Amino acid sequence: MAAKVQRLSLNEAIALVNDGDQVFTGGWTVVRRPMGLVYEIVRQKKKNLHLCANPGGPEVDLLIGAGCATVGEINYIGHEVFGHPYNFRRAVEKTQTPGYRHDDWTVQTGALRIMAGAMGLPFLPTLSLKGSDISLPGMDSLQDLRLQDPKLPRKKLAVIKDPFWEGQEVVLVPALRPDVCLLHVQEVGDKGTVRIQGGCFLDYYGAIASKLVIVSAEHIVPENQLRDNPERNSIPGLKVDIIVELPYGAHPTALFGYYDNDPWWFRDYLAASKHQETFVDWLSKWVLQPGNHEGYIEKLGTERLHALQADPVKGYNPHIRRRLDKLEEVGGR
Amino acid sequence: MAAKVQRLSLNEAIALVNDGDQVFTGGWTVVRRPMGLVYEIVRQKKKNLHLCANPGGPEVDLLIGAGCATVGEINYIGHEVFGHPYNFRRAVEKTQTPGYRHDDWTVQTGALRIMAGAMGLPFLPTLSLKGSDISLPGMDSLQDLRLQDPKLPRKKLAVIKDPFWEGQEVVLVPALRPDVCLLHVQEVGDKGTVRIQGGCFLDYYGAIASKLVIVSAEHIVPENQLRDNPERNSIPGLKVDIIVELPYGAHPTALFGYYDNDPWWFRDYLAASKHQETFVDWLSKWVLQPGNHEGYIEKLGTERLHALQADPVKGYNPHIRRRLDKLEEVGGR
Amino acid sequence: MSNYSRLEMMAIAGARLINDGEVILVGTGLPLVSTLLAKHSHAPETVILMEAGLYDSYPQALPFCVADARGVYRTPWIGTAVELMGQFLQNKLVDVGFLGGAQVDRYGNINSTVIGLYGQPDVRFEGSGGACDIAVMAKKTIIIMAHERKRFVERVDYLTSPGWMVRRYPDGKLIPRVEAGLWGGPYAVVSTLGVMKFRPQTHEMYVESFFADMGVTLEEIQQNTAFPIDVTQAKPLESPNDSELNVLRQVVDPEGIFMKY
Amino acid sequence: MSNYSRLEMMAIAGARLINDGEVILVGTGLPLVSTLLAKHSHAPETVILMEAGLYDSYPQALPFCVADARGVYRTPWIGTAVELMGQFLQNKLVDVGFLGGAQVDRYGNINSTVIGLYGQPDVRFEGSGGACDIAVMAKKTIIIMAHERKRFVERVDYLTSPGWMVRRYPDGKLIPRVEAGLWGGPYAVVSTLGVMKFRPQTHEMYVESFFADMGVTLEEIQQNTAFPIDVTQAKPLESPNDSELNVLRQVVDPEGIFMKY
Repeated sequence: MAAKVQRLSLNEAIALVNDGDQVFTGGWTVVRRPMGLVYEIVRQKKKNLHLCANPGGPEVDLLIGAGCATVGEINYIGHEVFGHPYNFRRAVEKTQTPGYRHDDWTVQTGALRIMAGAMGLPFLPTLSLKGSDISLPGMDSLQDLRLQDPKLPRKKLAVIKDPFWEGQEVVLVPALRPDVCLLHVQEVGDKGTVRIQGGCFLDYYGAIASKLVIVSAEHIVPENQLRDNPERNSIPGLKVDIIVELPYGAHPTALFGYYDNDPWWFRDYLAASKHQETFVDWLSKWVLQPGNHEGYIEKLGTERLHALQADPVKGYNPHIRRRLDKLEEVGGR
Repeated sequence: MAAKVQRLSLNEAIALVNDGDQVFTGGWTVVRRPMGLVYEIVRQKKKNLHLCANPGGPEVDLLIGAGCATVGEINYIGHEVFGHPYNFRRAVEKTQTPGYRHDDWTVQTGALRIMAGAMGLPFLPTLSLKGSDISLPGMDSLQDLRLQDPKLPRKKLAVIKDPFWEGQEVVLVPALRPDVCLLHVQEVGDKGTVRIQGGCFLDYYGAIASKLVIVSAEHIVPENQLRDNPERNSIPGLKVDIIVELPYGAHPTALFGYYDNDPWWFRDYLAASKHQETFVDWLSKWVLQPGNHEGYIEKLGTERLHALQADPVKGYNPHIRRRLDKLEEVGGR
Repeated sequence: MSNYSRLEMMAIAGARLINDGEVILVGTGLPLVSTLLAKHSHAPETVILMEAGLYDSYPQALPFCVADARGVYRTPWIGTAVELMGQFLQNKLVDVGFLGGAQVDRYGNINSTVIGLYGQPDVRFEGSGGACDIAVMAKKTIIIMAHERKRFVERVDYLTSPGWMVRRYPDGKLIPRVEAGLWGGPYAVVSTLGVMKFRPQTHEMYVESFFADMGVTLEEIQQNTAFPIDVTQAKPLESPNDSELNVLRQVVDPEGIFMKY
Repeated sequence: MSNYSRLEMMAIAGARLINDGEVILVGTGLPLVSTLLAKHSHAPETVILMEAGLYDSYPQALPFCVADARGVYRTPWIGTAVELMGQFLQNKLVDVGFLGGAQVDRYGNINSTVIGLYGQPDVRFEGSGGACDIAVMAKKTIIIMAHERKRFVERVDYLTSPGWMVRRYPDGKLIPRVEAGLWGGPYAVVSTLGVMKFRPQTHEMYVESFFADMGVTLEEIQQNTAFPIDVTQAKPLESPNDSELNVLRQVVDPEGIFMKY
């Protein structure tokens, strides 16, 4: 049966995420991440999440820092040029008994893994990984968990010989089969059709591969309106379960046509996340105390939101300065 | 290096196709087939072509009937509800030494095979084919050619056990690696960007998988114009080698937004193709004697072309009657 | 006699097997006619997919093929066979596959490839298209075809689309569907004479209902079926109502392309 | 002293390695700065790809990451990592992969994962992203990174992106790249001191040119390289011309995000 799309509040939507769930987050590094959904995961104190962003950005660093995640199968965690993922670093550096276990992948193999999940296949082949430490069983940091945790494949990868053509060695990578897919997009129809601008990244595959799909959007629009231009729609409603209207739901990451990256957020977050104590303060001040998404947006303030506003044609804000070491102040409390 | 797109005449473009080439034709059954390019293949008397349409329509039946094709790896050849593919039938029915050898596939596995080619992979896995005669080595009609013809995979398929999850049996299907991809589309930019309306089918994969890509289009347009809406573009110019402006290049198949299927063509073709002699007459009258594409369009005549014209919003002609047994006459000579 | 044809009765019987809200992957011709009839009457929330890439199609005019612009118009999204067949179908998102065929056997195995020997056929058909994929991977399949002795056969000449007894790889021995690792399976066969289903245990075809009001008898079904078929539970099929006939004739196939009025 | 920085010289040296018309898959930061400099000067037909899905990007403002709207604006087509990395790159359509890294060894193997032991690292970096894929599958790779002894190492702590001596599966023994079935390979390393290439036979790194006009000496390069490096063929690199400096400063990175003016 086609999923009956339900329109829920942010709180109701994230209440459907269970402790221990494997969670795919849409977007790419510092662009179009489902930050509003992720903040609410932190507020609802979800535990033992198994993350599979491809690649991960501030949403992953945040979930690790807030103690929500115990496993990640991810090719990259970072804030791109803004700075380093200090929560992630702290969780794995020189740690005897890490609270977070990290399995390294690559962009291509991560893409193929979520695509395999979308295809209902147990694996897909790749020519990548050959020659890298990433491929070695001795470098498989989840090896001891593989036969215990049913959300993990029994092996990290397998190698077979091509039986059809030149006989080269081909690497097989296992499917990702997330429980939950979290996306933030520009528009979603009231029956679940998703329209994304400026690049879909792997959001489509995450939606088709995951058991529960939660989409937050700047606007929920009448489905008929989206049917005027089917070529511009990105994800069919077939697999969308929950829709949430959430303006600024990707902040501080960029949303094509709506708002740009928030350099002030990254400056503050990077400074705070260098130490656990200052990060806990930051989390309290920016995520917990505001109480909900409206409180968070209120706290950012209109002046700051205005400073981030994108040119609707260019997709970004052509005036914003992004160099953190010379950042000038703007409003916001 | 990025392909330097060349704008050629139809004659020059098809002169680049060699006897024995493996040829992928874009479109789907009776929709958006590269008929103008295929007619020119017949005029230039290409031989021993190896076809891999997915699925095949009148363009494949025509190439078989005209004696241009000796091998096909195809899931379906037909004219949908218009009628049966008599040239194909005649080529394989009760024939001791067929001039055309047919290998049966399915829509899904054919799609995966051309996708494997696009991915540079020797194969892709599938859960389809299990339980069907199509999967059996004893039903592999090309088995005797497989170790001789380098354009054929050594085996039709292979079966392996999933090493990662439930351990189910998975079928591997070999890549298709065409020499030439022939497409007809609504618009192509002067640097090769392709914009298709009404469904891309497998044209994108055919282009990325093939060594030489020839695109005919109703209109060649300035590339900058297509950059206004990148989301609406279907194939990047990276792999497009040759572009040909060819109005009505998909006739008698339908082109979304431009023209509908031509029922008069199908009525005449079906009647003629029932026998080799009448088909040869048809071919002479409709393909060879007109001499070139302009002659063919001229022969169709303006009244007939007008009768096929599509509603630009609906994409099809809402007035045309398609029931062949009650077809009324229209102009055309 | 009735004021409707066996073709119409068949299309209507097929439509009645579709439940509202199902995701249905449908072939051209009678499967599409039945599905559109259901969509226009009791099952408006049906999500109609076609293998060429069409998604949630709700055509205003009858598509002539699974890639027809009529099926594209005002769909909310357009895919390709990679998404429709390689993802939605393979990832078990399709509730119903709706197929035609040239031959069917008692286990719902379908042949749409050849009559005679595969290597030197007496008659060559168009081939599987997506039928094999759909029969392998839909959660259930509905088959619709004319009821003739040469079509309802003891053994299909070529097993294109697996039913309940399928080919073992690589030796071709017939084994139960589940042993080959397949889910789904044939749910019903709709013919010009009645509606057949399959026994839960043996997966053999039996007659569930027949077109009694059109003069069809159970003997006629047996005579037109080349394998023994159980008719002991067969009930007369409810006659088409005016609404069904009106929608079929005026909305779904007004030209009579398939219904041949 | 010169009126330009080593960072600028490095970006310019990187740009000069790009030939017009090449298809180049590029990472954020210095690789992108060099590539845009080439695109805005001697190599306008370069096709710039980024792993998030950006195709033929020609940004009017410097993208901050490989998914930045600045890189999307007026591209002719948008893909995803499936097409860019799983198709174009894997199908050998990418001429040049342009990468950064934390450590490199004499064979051009790159580490962008950890310093120290992988299981208990002293420093953890962001990870491969697409770097490993690009190093494995581009027709050639250019590496750009600061020239320090702790970065130009005898042996990388973790082999993220394979160069000329790579890991054998599954035992991890170092074997020549071709024996692992890989095509492509490192073409050059651009550093804050000069440009290194690799010997055709041994695939060992040597100094091809150095920033002599900035006071860089061959001894300085050797001191900042933790493995023996051949400097006997090193030539002074041609100084940046005004056009290169102008384009870099006024068009490519006017904010000094990477060039840190």
